[in-house]
Amino acid sequence: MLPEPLRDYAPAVALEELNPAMIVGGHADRGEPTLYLNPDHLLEACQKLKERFAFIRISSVTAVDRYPEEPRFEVVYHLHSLENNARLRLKCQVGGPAPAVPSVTSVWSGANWYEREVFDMFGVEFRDHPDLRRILMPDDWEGHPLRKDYPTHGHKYSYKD
Amino acid sequence: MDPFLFLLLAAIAVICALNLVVQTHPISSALSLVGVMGSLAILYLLLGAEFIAAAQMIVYAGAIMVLFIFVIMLLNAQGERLTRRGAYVKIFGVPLMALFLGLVAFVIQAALPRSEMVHFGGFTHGGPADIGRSLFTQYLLPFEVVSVLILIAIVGAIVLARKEID
Amino acid sequence: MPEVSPEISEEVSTAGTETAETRKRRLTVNMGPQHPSTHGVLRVVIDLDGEVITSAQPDIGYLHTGIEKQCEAINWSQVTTLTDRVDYLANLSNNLVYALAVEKLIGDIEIPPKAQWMRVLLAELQRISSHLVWLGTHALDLGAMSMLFYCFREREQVLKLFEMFSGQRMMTSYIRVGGLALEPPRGWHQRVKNFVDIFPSRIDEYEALLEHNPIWLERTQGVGYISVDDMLAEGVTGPMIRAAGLPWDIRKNEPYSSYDKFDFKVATRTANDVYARYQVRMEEMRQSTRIIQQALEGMPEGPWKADYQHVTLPDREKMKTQMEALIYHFKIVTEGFRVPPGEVYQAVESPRGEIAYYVVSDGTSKPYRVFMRTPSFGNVQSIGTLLKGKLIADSIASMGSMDFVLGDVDR
Amino acid sequence: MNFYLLTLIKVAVVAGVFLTALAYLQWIERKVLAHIQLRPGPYRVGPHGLLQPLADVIKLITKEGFIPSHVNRFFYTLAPVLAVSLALVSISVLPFGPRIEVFGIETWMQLTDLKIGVLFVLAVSAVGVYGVALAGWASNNKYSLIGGLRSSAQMISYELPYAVAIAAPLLLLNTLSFREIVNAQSGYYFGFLPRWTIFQGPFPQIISFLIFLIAGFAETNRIPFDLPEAENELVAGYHTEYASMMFASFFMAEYANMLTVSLVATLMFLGGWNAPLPLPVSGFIPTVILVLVAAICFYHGAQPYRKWDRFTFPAAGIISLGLAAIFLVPILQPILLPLFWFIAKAGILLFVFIWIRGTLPRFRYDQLMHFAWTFLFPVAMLNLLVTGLMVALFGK
Amino acid sequence: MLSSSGVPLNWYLLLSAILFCIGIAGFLYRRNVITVFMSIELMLNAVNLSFVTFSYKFQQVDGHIFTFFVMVVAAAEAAVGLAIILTVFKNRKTLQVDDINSLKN
Repeated sequence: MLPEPLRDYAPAVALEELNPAMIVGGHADRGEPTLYLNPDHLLEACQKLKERFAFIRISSVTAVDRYPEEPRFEVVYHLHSLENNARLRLKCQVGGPAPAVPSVTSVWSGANWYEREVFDMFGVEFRDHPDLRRILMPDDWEGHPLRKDYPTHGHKYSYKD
Repeated sequence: MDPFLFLLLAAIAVICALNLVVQTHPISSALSLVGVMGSLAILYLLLGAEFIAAAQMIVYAGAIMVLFIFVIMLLNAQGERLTRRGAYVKIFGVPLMALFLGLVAFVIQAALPRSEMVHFGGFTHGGPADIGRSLFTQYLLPFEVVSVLILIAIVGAIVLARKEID
Repeated sequence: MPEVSPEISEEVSTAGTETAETRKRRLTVNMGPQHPSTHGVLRVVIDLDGEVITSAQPDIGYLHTGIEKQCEAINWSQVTTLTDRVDYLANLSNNLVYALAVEKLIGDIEIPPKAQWMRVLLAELQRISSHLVWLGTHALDLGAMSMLFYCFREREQVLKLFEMFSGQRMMTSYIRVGGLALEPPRGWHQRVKNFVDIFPSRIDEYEALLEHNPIWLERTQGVGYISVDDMLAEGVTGPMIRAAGLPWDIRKNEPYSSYDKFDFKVATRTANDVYARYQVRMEEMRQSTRIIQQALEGMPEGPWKADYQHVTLPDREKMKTQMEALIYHFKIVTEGFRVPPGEVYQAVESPRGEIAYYVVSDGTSKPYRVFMRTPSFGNVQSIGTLLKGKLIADSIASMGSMDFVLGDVDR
Repeated sequence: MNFYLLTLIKVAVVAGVFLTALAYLQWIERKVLAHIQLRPGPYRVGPHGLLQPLADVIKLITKEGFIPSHVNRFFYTLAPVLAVSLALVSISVLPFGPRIEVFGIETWMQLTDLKIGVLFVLAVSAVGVYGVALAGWASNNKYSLIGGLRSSAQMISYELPYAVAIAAPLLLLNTLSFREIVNAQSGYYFGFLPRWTIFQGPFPQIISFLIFLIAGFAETNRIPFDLPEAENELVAGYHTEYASMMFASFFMAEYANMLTVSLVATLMFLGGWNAPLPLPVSGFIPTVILVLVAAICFYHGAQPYRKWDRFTFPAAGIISLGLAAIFLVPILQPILLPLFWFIAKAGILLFVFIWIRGTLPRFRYDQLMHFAWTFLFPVAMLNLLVTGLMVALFGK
Repeated sequence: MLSSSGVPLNWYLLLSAILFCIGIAGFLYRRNVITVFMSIELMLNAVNLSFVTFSYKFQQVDGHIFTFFVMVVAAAEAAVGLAIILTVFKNRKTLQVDDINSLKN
């Protein structure tokens, strides 16, 4: 069931028609439409949005850690349509000991590095990602720095040979 | 002055030539050969062959040997390993070589009058003008044939090198 | 540019399946992280087949400073100084996008027109200075070393302007949430006017030096092609994409900070090569000059920061005379202001492309999450596609035409 | 006077002047480049940085001569020696002026005149590749090796147009001795146009002059042909691994080559020490120029921009006034005038070298080779053929 | 024999013979194909010296001409020979003459 502010928003309506289980929530806070998607239907929804509503660019992929709530991670996608000059935010909530969402690199190849960064910083797995490894931190780094339970200061690290 | 200069250059030439054979790394050998060529160029000058001396430096030392060094660097050639055949040459070859050298020396000594001396300036027709005159009159046909040969060599070299590029 | 010791490793691939016919010289060249032409600590692993690049794999993270993590530990107002450090050649654009994002979160804050005009002016000055650095170093990469000095001559003037109003040449932190940090000093506008008066003739000078030079044309024209679709897919933004003929400029498409009140053209070219990117940047510098002129002429009178006592610091006079103002000053300085909960995504056009901050607030005086979508990150991601199938000798010109800043990539 | 003693004195004078000129050439290059790039250049050591070369030499000599452990020691040390000695040796056949008489001794302003002087210069420049190639190879470093390989290929390629460009004027002049080359260019057409090879009939050699200069840039590895040491691609090319005096040797070799190319171009194409105008007029030109220089110096001295300008500029002005006076002394004129014209012409060519470095970008490697083989060499050959034809048809 | 201003003609010929023998020795003894090639060049040089010496003796320029032709042939030979060496090295990855003993693999 679509939340109130998104009743007239065409992409949301279209996705809802496609599959009622796809959208689990949403809002249009400060004029920015946001859809909460079910991770299982993420790829399907992305494909639809890209084809039907010309969201040909993925501007960024990032995540927010809602620790200690559960599910704790929100993976955030910012889509951009040059044709309609519109932006759209998608969110997937994941949690558990091994959080994972499907990778959208098959839809937008530019999501590659952003998903690597989220993996590096938050430890969220992206299924079917072509090259999922750390991007900013060293390969043998332990922990995921942008998690809320990771200390801002005082982390000790020694380089391995 | 002349004998001193000759002996010095001859010594350099022989030492460089020996070094060419003894050194294991091709770059060392190539530079020794350049040394031989340089000293020979000066000996040519003593014999009055000015043009040949310059050509020796420009063509031999400046082009052919640079090509050698270029190839050695390109292939990153390392020092070689000697095989058994090399040892044979060492055992039997050296005495035989000495024999051959002695024979040639004997023939030279016997065939030429010993008193004939080379003086610097004793032959003054080795300048570019004289060479050019001979080359374009008496030796015109060989000259043209040689230019065709060079053309063939260029084409051949390009064909051979092409093969590995494609 | 410091010359540092080379890091190059080379290995002939020894794949066993190759036959004598198909065996070719295959090299893996490791360019960087310390190489004079990668402009920072970027490492690119290049596989070569002869002279042709078969694959290029950029490796980043050598300049990772954890700015996003640090933002979560400090006040909303303190973050401004960190944004300077993200893209140190376009710090005012970063200040601007952060300020805009937080103002959008606060919602009912009204930025006075003078502050908006000043923001536009500063962002355009910043664009000029950033493009000048690019032009100088790019020309230096191709061997024209005098260009560097000519470009830095003008950049020096811009930096002097920055120093004049903020006391800092590069890390200005001048655009704050709610307006500006200070009022520009007396005579500053005159200095800016002097600069924009002479600057177009200087652009002509650069063009005269480069565009009539056959070597420059030969090294840039037809070099570094990458298709528009690839660029859009890989997340390339900014002058690169405009040089391919797509007139996408956030200043026009999603106007912010009263850009819609200015008259300027979006520079585009269609050749989609290094030369077109150069032309686009030159044209952008001209347009920026136009914008600055308009901003100077139409500079509105009025306050230079919002009258919003919960966020902006009160005037010195008020603080000394009014108890209430003193309390707000004390609260903002010690504890920081609070921002209503919510999330926004704000994009602006930086000299390098789309720079966007995604800011999440949980209602406290510290940001819950600040995500920086930096243009260089997307641009550098496309290096693999850009270099593939090109000559190794062109890689420096191609990568240079991207104008990436490694601080912007790694954050 | 004893031939050997005289030669020794000449060698000492030439070596001293040449090496000092090399050091100051570097100072001039830095100054000119700096002024092109809107900076003052060397300024601290001595007035206007005039003692900077001395400071550089002291610094480079006292610096530790560091030899990396992974190099081939023998060739690593041999390469700079080879480079610098081969670069310096061609000066021995170049004349600087006509036959002069000093204290009753008649001599030429030249160390020795070879009948095949031009060939000698060509031979030395052909062998000059070894220094660079060996340095690149012996450093045992990929960047150096690529630099060495590039430079060998580049120098061999540009050797051809270089030699062919020299050959064309030789057809007009019909000699290989530099003395006779200059003598054959003396005199004037219509009383004012000098008979330099770039103007000489039946076929003026302007094209080969330009080809010679371009190939000369490539032979000396200077921008736009400085691929062997392209610092933005190969760090520093073949001298990446060198330090202190060995590093400086390569620079000395580069400047010596530059000087040699300029001198040869002056001798072959610009009439050597022959004045551009007939005598009564040209005799006063140096004086006029020097007086102008002195006037400029006094003007700047009167309006000092910096503290010391009040003293340095007038001092320089007085020196140039003195020189202007010396140029008017009739006994000295036969010595000084040729020398002045020779240095002036070579100096202009050197300035062009530096000027180009300050302005042009660098070629890409394939473009550079393409340029040599598909443009420079055919044009040089065509020029040679046309010259030969013209000489055969309209020659003396 | 040592006069103050001349060198016996024989010495030049002897030097030529010595260099030639060293060239033969190198040709037989060395196993690197490039060095073998260089030994051939050394022999050619030795012969050139003889030509020039005889040219002096007979006061004719013909020996020089012959030397000139030898140089030209050597240049052609070097170009083709080095191209062959390059090709061989690409295919066999060796420069040892002993390993290059078959026409086909």
